[in-house]
Amino acid sequence: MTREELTAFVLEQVPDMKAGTNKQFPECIVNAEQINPLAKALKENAITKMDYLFCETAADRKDGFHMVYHLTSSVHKHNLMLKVILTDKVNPSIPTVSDVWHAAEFYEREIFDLFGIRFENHPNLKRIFLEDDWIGYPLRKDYKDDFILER
Amino acid sequence: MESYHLLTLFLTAVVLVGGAIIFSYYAAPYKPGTVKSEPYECGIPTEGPTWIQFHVGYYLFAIIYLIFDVETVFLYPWAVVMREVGLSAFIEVLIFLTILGLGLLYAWKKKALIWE
Amino acid sequence: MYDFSPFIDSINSFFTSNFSPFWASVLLMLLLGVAILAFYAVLGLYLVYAERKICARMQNRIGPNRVGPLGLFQTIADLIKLLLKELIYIRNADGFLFNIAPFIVIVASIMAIGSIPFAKGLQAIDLNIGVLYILAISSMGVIGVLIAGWASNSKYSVIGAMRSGAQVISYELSVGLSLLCMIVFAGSMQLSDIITSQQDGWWLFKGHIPAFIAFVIYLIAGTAETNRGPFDLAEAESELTAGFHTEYSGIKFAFFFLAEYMNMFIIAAVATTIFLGGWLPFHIYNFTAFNTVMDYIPPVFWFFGKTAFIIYVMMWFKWTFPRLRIDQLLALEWKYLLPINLLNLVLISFLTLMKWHF
Amino acid sequence: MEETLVDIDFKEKEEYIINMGPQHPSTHGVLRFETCLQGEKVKYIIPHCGYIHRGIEKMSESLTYPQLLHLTDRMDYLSAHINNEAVALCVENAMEVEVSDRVKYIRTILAELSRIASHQLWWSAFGMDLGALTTFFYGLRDREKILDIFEETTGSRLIQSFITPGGLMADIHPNFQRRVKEFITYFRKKLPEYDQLLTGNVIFRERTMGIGYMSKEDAIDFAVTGPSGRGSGFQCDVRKIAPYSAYPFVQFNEITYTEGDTYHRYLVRMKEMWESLNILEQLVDNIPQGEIMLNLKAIKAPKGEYYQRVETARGELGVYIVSDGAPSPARIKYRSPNFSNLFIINKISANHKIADLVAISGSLDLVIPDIDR
Repeated sequence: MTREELTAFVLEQVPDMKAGTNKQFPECIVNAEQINPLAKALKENAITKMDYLFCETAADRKDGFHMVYHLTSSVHKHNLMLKVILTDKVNPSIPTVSDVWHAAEFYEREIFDLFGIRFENHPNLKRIFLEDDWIGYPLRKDYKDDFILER
Repeated sequence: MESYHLLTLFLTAVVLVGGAIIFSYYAAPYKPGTVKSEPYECGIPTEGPTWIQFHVGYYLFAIIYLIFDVETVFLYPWAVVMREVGLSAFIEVLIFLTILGLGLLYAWKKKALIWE
Repeated sequence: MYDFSPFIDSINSFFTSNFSPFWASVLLMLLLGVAILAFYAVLGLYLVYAERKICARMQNRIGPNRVGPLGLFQTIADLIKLLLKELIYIRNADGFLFNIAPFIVIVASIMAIGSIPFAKGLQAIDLNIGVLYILAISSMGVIGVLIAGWASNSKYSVIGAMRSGAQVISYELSVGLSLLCMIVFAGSMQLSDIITSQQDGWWLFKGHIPAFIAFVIYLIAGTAETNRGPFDLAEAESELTAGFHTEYSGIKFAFFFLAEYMNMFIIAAVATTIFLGGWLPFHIYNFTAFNTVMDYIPPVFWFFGKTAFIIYVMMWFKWTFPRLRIDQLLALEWKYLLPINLLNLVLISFLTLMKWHF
Repeated sequence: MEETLVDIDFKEKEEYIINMGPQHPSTHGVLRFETCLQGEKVKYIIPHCGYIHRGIEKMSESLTYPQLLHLTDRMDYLSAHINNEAVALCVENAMEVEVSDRVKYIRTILAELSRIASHQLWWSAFGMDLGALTTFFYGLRDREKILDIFEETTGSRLIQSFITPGGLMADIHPNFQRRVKEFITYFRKKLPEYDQLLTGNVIFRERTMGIGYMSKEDAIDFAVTGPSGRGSGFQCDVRKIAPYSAYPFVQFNEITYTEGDTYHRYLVRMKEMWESLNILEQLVDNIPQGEIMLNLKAIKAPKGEYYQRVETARGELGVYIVSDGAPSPARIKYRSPNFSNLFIINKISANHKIADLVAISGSLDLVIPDIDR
């Protein structure tokens, strides 16, 4: 499917979707509560068949946390980028997609570990790299600890 | 004379091991520590008891072995006199080995030889 | 020629004529002990050296070459290092059993070595049930391994010990049965008698194909019984780090290490004695000139040459094959080797009955 | 009587937990498998990682693009060139510049050499995992040849930092082409030796065939890429899906098998070494002339989000850069192949023996610093 068709498909599922500006992949910005049904639709629909989540990550931006999902289809080979902007910068939370793609379970644990974004209904939301009693979430821009050198 | 030799061999072995350990005990440093005396498990403290009821598979083989080993012990005297006794010994052992083979077949069919 | 019995007898008579009977036997015991100890130590050290050199050859390496010429003293240096290493005390280990285990493995191997005939008359004990004695004594070693693994209170050790137990008792059967085949041929269990029965040809050649089958089975089962690769499941360093001797350090570890090499030597020596004619030279039927030349080579050389060859084959196995898994290992024994062995035994007794062997 | 009953109940529930790692010969690094055993059988595995988490992503946020490049070598240190290339390509795409063909060719040759070197080391270590100790020395002997070529051109053997945004650190050594060609003929002769030593061995086949089955659906679902995914029939070779550098210019096959067991994951890597040699042969004689470094004023990505996928020796490496137009990235994310490949291990090795667990984790070819980053 082409860029336009994919965007149209997402628009059909999520009417209030906003198109992003990324040149590389078709980019769709959706709301947090829409992500799980949209993911299911994208995966299960035969014309999209986005069965391979190759990257899921977050970024700490001025307007909130950007959750980014890079999807591709192992059959049709088309790519799609979903973005969710979480405006709550203290206790961000978003539904999990780990029931759709298994790989997301571990990406989300990593994001939880480093950004502190809670994933609702995640089967095993624990820190993955850092110790369980670590204070703070290191990849947030406002993270401080005694070991960071000021430049 | 020869009866002493067995004892000599035994004593030699004990002296070798005991002597070396005693030498090492005095010659080597000895600095025990709480972490050092932990059993090795890749740097993680052992969880749960080590000495548990172990898997039955190991014991099953031990039991089959026991049966077969006792049977093979019976074969040793036969093997020595086989040449002199001749045909009757051969027929007897044929019957014996058939029964033994059937036993193995039975264990095989009962899936006792499959490791779980 | 090269009969050692007059030499041994002369030592005996020298002591009995010069000392009181009590002191004579004490001194003789001492002499034997020192001789065995020296032999054992030298053999152990140089088997380790040989393995290092051989595996280095197979792996495009040089191997030990710094301590002494060609690294000949490397293992001695290692021994000194191990003697001076700390014996680490393991908390919660069963102290008594933990310490007794190295004794058992070494006692088993030394007592087995005592009954091996190195040359005519050069044998510490020549029992009339020699084969049975060696089997019984060498199978004692597994008790040491089991105790070592169990007493360490480490999970790797317990698994290693359990594996070793299941493995060694299984292969014990095949070792016993394949030796039994040769006893049927030789009609005796005394090791010196078995060698004498091979004056006109080794059993490996005299016994046709069944003897060869028995020999191959013996080699496989013998390798498995010494816990060596590809059957080294008890220590399996990539799975159980070091298996049953994970917790042993210093000289106590060295004894397990040593016992492994000595068991390998025993297996090879028994194979030599029973299948390859022990210290007897290689003869070709009716080729007198060749046979006379062969006779001039001392029997000790023949014995150690053959043993070294079998040890080399066993090392070759270890350095080329991947390790088996426990279920494959037991299936190999119970589903292949044991039935083949039982049939082979029938075949051999039939051959003996018909007097079809040479 | 009641007491004993309770006791038996407790015994049955009791789990025999063994820790494989962090200090264990079979994990090739500091990774911990919390393994629950029943006899010799594995009931479940919980992987624990993070023992060498260095926060490369956090560190990169305060470094300029040429500086953060040096951290990428330390992730998957066995395909350092390919990691560098990923960042370099991502930044170049962001800046909308294109390097000369000469740079593309050299980058691809270096990448394929490091792929071979990585597979050689994997082959050596995999043999060791299975108990065949000799493979280690055979593999490392041949790997030395590649490291020598690297050393001559880049100045270092393991972590080279040679490929930078805008081109290469330096031109290739005059001997480079000759030595690569020598290596191709040398290694073509040595590869059959590998097969003789391990692939054809009966014990090896028994140990690996049918062990650790991973279906294609599982591979896609868990995002298992690289040779491990291709062993299950997942066509995930980024060199084919989204060609970069000089890959559009060369002919090569994507090796896939549908069986999905340990043996076929092994075969994929063995065949890939042949394919890499073919790619090298096509490229090494035809390196065109050209600039080795673009003349750029400042290396920084303009405002925006950029993603670059490359194929390392272990699978798909993704670099995701969020830039504000500053000299250093606002956020850089490495989608490392090993991180995704690791977590399928619980699924594919449950109900196998503990010895199979070692074989399976070996066949996934994990490099721990890449998981932890």
